[in-house]
Amino acid sequence: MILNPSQKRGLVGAAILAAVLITIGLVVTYFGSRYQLRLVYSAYVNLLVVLAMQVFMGNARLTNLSHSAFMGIGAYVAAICVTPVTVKSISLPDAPWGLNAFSLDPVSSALLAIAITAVLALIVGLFVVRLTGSGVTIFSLAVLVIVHSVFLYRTDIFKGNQAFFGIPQVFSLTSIVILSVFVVFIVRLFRESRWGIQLRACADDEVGAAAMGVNIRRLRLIAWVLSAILLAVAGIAYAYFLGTISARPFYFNHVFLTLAMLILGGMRTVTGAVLGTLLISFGLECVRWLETGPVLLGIDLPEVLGLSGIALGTVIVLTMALRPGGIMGDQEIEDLVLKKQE
Amino acid sequence: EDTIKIGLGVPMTGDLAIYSEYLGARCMADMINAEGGAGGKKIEVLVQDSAGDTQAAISLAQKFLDEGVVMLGTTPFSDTMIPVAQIAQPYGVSIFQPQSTQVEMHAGIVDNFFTGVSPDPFTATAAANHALSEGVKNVVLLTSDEGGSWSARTPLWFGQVIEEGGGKVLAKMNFSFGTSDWSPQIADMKALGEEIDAVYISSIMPDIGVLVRQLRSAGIDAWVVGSDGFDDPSLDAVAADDPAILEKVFFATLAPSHNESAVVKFMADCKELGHDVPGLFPATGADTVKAVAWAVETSGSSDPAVIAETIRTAESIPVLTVDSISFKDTKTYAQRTIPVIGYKDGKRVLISNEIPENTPKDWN
Amino acid sequence: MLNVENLIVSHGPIEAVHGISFAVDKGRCVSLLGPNGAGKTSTISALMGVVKSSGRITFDGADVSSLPVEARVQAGMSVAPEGRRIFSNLSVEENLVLGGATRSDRTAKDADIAHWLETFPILGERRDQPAGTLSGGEQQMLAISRALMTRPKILLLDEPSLGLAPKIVSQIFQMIERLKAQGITILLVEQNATQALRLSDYAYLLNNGRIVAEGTKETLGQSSALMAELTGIA
Amino acid sequence: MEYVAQQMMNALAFGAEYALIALGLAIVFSIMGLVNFAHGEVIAVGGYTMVAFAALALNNPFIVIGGAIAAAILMSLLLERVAFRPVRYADPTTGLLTAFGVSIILQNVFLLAVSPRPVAVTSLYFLDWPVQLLGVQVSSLQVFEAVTTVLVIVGLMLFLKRTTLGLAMRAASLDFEMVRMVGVRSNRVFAVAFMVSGLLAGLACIFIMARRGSVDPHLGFNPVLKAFVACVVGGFGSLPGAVLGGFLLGAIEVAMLVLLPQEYGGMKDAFVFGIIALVLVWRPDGILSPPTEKGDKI
Amino acid sequence: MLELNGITKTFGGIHAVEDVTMSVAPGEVRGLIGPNGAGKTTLVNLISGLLTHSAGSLLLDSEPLDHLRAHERAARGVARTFQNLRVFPSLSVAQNIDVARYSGRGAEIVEAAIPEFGLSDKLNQNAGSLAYGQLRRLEIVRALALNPRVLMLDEPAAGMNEQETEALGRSLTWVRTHSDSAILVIDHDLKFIMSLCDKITVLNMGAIIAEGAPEEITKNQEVIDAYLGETDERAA
Ligand SMILES: Nc1ncnc2c1ncn2[C@@H]1O[C@H](COP(=O)(O)OP(=O)(O)OP(=O)(O)O)[C@@H](O)[C@H]1O
Ligand SMILES: Nc1ncnc2c1ncn2[C@@H]1O[C@H](COP(=O)(O)OP(=O)(O)OP(=O)(O)O)[C@@H](O)[C@H]1O
Ligand SMILES: [Mg+2]
Ligand SMILES: [Mg+2]
Repeated sequence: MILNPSQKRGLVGAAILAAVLITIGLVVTYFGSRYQLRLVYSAYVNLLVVLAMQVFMGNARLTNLSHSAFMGIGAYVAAICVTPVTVKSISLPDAPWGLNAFSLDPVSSALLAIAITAVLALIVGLFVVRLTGSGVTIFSLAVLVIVHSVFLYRTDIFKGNQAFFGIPQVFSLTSIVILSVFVVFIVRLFRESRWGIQLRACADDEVGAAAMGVNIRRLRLIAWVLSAILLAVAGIAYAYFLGTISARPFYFNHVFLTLAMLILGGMRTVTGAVLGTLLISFGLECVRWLETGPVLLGIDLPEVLGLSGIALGTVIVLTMALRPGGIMGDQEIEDLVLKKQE
Repeated sequence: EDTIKIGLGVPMTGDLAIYSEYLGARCMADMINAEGGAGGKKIEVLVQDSAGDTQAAISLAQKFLDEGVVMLGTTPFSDTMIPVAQIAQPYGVSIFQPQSTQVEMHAGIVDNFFTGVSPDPFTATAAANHALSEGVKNVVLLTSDEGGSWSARTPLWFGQVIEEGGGKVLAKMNFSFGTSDWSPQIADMKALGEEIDAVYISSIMPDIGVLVRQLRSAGIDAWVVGSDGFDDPSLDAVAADDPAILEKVFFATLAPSHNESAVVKFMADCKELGHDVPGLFPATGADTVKAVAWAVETSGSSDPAVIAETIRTAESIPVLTVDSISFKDTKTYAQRTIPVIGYKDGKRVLISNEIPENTPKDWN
Repeated sequence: MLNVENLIVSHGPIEAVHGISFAVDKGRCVSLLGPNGAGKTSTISALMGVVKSSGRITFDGADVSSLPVEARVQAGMSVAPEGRRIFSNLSVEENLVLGGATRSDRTAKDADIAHWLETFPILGERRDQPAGTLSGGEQQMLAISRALMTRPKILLLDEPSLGLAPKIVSQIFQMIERLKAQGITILLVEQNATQALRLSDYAYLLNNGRIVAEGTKETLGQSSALMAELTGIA
Repeated sequence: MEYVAQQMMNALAFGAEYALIALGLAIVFSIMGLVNFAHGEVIAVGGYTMVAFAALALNNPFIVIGGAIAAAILMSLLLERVAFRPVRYADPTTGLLTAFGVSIILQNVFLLAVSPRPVAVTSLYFLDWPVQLLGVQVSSLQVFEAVTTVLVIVGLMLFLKRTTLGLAMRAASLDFEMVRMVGVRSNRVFAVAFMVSGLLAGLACIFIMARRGSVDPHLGFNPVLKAFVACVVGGFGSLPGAVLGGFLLGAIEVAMLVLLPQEYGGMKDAFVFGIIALVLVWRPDGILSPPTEKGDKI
Repeated sequence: MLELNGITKTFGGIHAVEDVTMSVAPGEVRGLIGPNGAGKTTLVNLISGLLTHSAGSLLLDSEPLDHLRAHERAARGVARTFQNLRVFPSLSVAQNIDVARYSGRGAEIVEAAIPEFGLSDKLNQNAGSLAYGQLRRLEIVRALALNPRVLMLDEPAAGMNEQETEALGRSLTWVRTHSDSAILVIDHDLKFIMSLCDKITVLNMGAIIAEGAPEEITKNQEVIDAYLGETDERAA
C-alpha cells in the first residue's frame, strides 16, 4: 500500500499520541498508587470509547447517542462467554439456550463478542444510514433505550441492574495501554483513508459528495460498524478488568460523559478525542476532590455537591460558545509539531 | 494509628443520592468522638461522591484502602459492591452496607460484606402479614425491572405470602420509575372487575404519592402497601392538606421511623449538632459507624480483619436504628425486626415490629 | 445622502477593504465596479453593518457607523444582497410581507405587494410557492422586490444581474432606471460594467480593496487601459 | 367498551402533555435549529418556584400558577441571553451540545441549592378531581391539559402565519442575518421565541406538578426526552409535526402498557422506542415533513 | 453519448422539465440556455441523479442510467459542477480532488488539469481558505477527476468579469482537447457560450424550443422572444 502525504502525516500524528499514552502508562505503573492506576485504567477505557465515537461522529459528523449500548453488548457477550460455568450456575441459573453451560477462553470470548456486536451494529446501521441529522440522534437514542431495556428485562441472561459477576480479571493497565495505542492507529488511519476522506466530504456537503460518486450510505455503514467494533473492544476491556458488570454503566450518564470528552477535545480529530478524554478524566478527578471540601492552602473549603456536574456542564457550554470545533478544531497533533507543507 | 477511618465512596449526587448514608454516618461519628471516641480513638469518616458510577466507586474504594480505612461503604448495588468487596479482600477490609436489602449479595459471592438490614423477602412478608390481618384477600402487584430485585421481586414475595394466607393475586402490572400518570394501570385495575383489597408496589417518591392520589380519585379504596422505598419524608407531605389520603397506606421498612423512634430522635439530635439528616435512609449510616466503633472497643484492635471478625461472630451489636443486630447465623445480613408503619391522621404510627416467621425460603 | 470616509473592512484576520472614501448623492445612481474579490460585497456588507468595519459612515446627515443593522434599515437603507438570500421556507408573498416588516401602513403595504407581483408576473404565479423552489432568476426578482418593500431612501444592489437571462437582465436594468427616476438613491455593484456605467451618474473602480479610479462614465471611459484590465470593458 | 374509551382518553392525555412540551421544543428549533434539551430544566424551575412559594406560605393558587409560569418564562429568556446567544449561528450539533451542558449545569445547581431528593409541593392538588366525560371517568387535569394544548396550537399557528414577527421567526431559521437586513430586530425575534417556549414549559410544569406533587432535579428530563422524540417523529421544526408526534407517542405508550402481556411488560420502553425508530425509517424526516428532493438551487 | 428521451419532471403541479429529448456526443460541447426558471438546473440535477425524473429515460453510451443513484452515475462518469459552490471546505484541495478520484474510473487528465487550472500550489491548502475564483476552478478539476464521459457545468462564468470569463473559456477549450467527454454548459453569458459551444439547446418553460448552431440560435425569433429580448439591449 502506498501512503499519500496526509496518511504519512497521520502515522506521525498517531505515533506522537501513542507515545503520550505509553508515557502516562509507564509513569503510573512505576510511580502511581493503586488508586491512580485504577483511575488511569478507567480513563483509558473511556478513551477507547471516545476514539470509537470519533470514527463515526467525527468523520460523518452525526450525533450518535447509542455508543454506550454497543459497549455494553460487547461487555456482556464477552462476559457470558468467558465466565466459568461454576460461577454462571450460581449467577445465571435460569439462563436459556445453555448459556450457563459453556465457557470459552478470554481471547475467543473477546473475538466472539466483537463479531456479535459487529453483526448487531450492521443490522442497526442499515437503518441508521437512511436517516439524516436529528433523525440519527433520535434513532440512536432509541437504540440506547431498547438495548438498555433488554439488559434490564432479561435478568436471566444479563442480570439487569444486579451484578453480573465472576468475569475473569485478565486485563491489566499494560493490556489497555497496548490496546489503546493500537486503536489510536486504527482510528487515525481510518480518518486519512479513502473512506475517511469521502466520509468527511459527505459531512461537508452531502449533495456535492453524491455528485462526486460517494456512496454515502455505504461509507456511513462502514464507519458505524467499525465504531461499534471498537466500542465492543472498550466494553471487553471494561469487563475484563472489573470482573463485574451491570446495565447501569452503559446508559445515559456514560453517554453524556463520553460525549463531553469528545466535544471538548474536538470530535473532528483523533488528537481532539485523546486530549478531551485525558482533560476531562483528570480534570473531573480534581473537581471531585474539591467537591469534598478539602483543606487547601490552609483554607477549609466547603463541601459543594454537584460541583463536578456543574464543571462538566460548564466545560461543554464554554467549549461550544468559544470553540465550537473543540480545542483542536480541525488540527491534528502533527499540525502543531510539523510544518504545514512537507 | 490514632484514628479509625471509615471510607464512604457513595452516591451523593445523581439518581442514587436518596441513599445518602454519609449524612448519618458523619453525625454519628461526631457524637461518638464527642464522647471520647471508640476505645480512645477518634473516628474519621472519609466521604467522596461516586455519583453512582461503578468505576468511580471502585477507584474511591481503592483510594480509601490506600489511606488505611477499616470499613468501606459504597453504592448499594451489587454491581458495585461485589468488585469493591473483591479489591478490599486482600486488605482484610469489609463493606458495611446499612440499607441494602437486595438479595443477590447474600448468595456467597463475596464474604467480606455485611448488610445491616434484612433482605427484601422479610419486608415483603411483614407487610403481607399485616395485610392479611387487615382482611386483605385480593391484591394487585406492580413490578418494575428498573430497581433490580427490590422492585421486581419484592412484590412477588408479597404475593406469595398473601396466597399462602388464603388471598389471591389478581394481577401483576408493570411500571417504569418516574411514572407521573398511572391512569392506564388504574384503568386496568378497574377493568379487573373484582374488588381490590390491596395494591403492592416497591418504589419511591414521587411515584408512590402520585399513585396513592390517583387511586383515590379514581375511586379505588384499596390499601397501598410498600417497602422501604416509602420511607421518605415527602410521602407524609402528600397528606398535608388531606390526612385521610394516607389512611390506608402502610409499608414494611428497615427500621422504625415513626415519631417516637430512635431514628427520629437521632435526626433531631443531629440537627442540633448542625447536621441535616433527612430521613431514614441517611440515618442508617449511623449504624455503620456505631457497629465499627463497638467492634473497635470490644476487640481493642484497629485491625480491619479483627474488626470484621468481631462483628461477624458477635451475639449482639448495638446500632442506632434498632437496639441490636447480629450476623452470627446469617453471615452477611442482619436478621432483625421489621417495622410496619402506617398512618393515623397523617402521622406515622408503628403498627408492628417483629421478625416474620413465614418468610419465603427460596429467595436465593 | 451617503458619505463614507476611510472605511476599513476585515473578515477576521483578512483585511478586505483598506480605507476607502466615497459618496452617493441624493437621487443619484452610483456604481461600484471591480474584479472578483475587489471588496465590493465587503463594502456593501459594511454599509449595512453585517461585517466588522471601521471608518465613518453618514447617512442622511446622521452618523450610522455604530448603529445595528436593523436601525440602518429603519433609517432608510435597504439591500438586495449578493446571493439573493430570499427566505426559502416562506412563500413568495410572505417574503414580500416580511420585506415590509418595518412598515405599519397596512393598506399601502398590501398595495406594494400587489404592485410587485404584477411587475414580475412569474412571481405572481408562484405567489404561494415556497420561495426556495424558485429558479435563480425568479429569486433575484423577489430579492429586489423585497428590498423595495421597505420603501428605502437608498437601495444597495449587489450584482443584481448575476445569473439572469439577458432578457431579464435588461428588465432589471430598466427597473433600476425607473427607480432612479422615482428619486430613489441607488448604489449599484455590478460585473456587467457597460450596463452599470450606462445607468450611473458616477462610478468608483475598486481593486484589491482600494479605490483606483473614479469619475463619470465619460471620464472613466478615458482611463480605458485600467478599465479594460479591471472590468473587461474593451 | 368503556375500558377502551377510558384507555383512549388516557392516550389522549399522555399525548397532550407530550405535545405541549414538544411544541416548546419545536418553536425554538424552528427558529434557530436548537434542540433545547434544557427545556426540562426550565420546567423544573417552575416547580422549584412553587417550592419557594410554599416556603413563603404563599398559597393563593393564582400566585402559585402565575409565579411558576413567569419563572419559567424568565428562565427561558435568561438561558437565551446567557447560553444560547453565543451559539445562535452555529450548527445544530453545537446547539444541541450546549443545551446538554446547560441542562447538566442546572440539574446540579438544583441539587446543590435545594436537594438531590424530591421536595413535595401540594399547592396544586386542588386542580385534580374526577370528571365524568362521555360516560368515562377522567381527571380534570387531563381535560385541562387537552384544552390547553389545543388552544396553544391554534394560537401558535395564527401567530406564525399571520404576524410579521411570526414570519420573521420562520425566516430566521434559515437566514437570520437577512431577517435583520429587512429591518426586523433580531433580539426581539429570539426573545419572543424563547418567551413562547418558556410559557409552554410553564404550562407543562403546572400540569406535571399538579399530578406529581413533588419536584426533583430530574423533573423534566424524561418528559423532554419523550417530547424530543415526538418532535423528530412528527417532523422536526414543524409545529403540527410536534403535536402529531406527541399524540402518536402518547398513543403508542398507552397501547404498549395495555396490550403487552405482563411477562413482556418490562420491555415497554423497548417497544415504544422500537416503533418510533421504525416510523423514522419509514419517514426519515418525520411524518409531516414531506420527503424533499435535494437539488442544486440558485 | 448521453441520450435523453422524453425526460419530464414535475414538482407538484409545476412542469419544470417537459418531454426533453436530446443527445450529446463525446467531444461535443453543448450549450444549454434559456430564461430563468426554464428548467436548466433541474435538467442537470435529473441527469446527475440528484432528482429523479417523472417520465422518460436516460442513456449513457446506450446503457440506461434511470435506476442508478447519483453516486453510481458519478462513478460511471457523469460529472458536474454546481452553480452555488459545493466544495468540501474542511478538506484540502488535494483531498477534494481525491474524493472524486477515489470513486471515478481512474483519470490521467486531472494531473494535467491541476496546473492548467492554476491549483498546483494550493494542493495542501484547505479548500475553505480559497478565493471564489479558485473555488470555481477547483469544482471543475474535481469533476474532471471522475474522468467524466459527461461533464456538466452549471453557470461556470457567473460572477466573473469578461477577462476572467475568457480565461475560463481557454481552460475549457483545453479540457475539450484533452478529453473525449461530452460537455454540457449552462450560462447566461452569451458571448461565452457562443465562443465555446458547437451546438446550443434552448429551453423554455421546461421544453426545448430550439436547437442548433450558435448563429442560428441567435437569429431564432422564438429564442429572441423568450430569452434574448431586444437585441440591442444585449451587453454582448
Ligand atoms: N467571510 C469571509 N472570510 C474571509 N475572507 C473573505 C470573506 N468574505 C470575503 N473575503 C475576502 O475578502 C476579499 C473581498 O471579497 P468581496 O466578496 O468583498 O469581493 P467582491 O468584490 O464582492 O467580489 P465578487 O465580484 O466575487 O463578488 C476577497 O479576497 C475575499 O476572499
Ligand atoms: N423543488 C422544487 N419544487 C417546486 N418547484 C421547483 C423545484 N425546483 C425547481 N422548481 C421550479 O422549476 C422551474 C425550473 O427551475 P430551474 O432551477 O431548473 O431553472 P433554471 O433554468 O436553472 O433557471 P436559472 O437560470 O434561473 O437558474 C422553476 O420555475 C422553479 O420554480
Ligand atoms: Mg461580491
Ligand atoms: Mg439554474
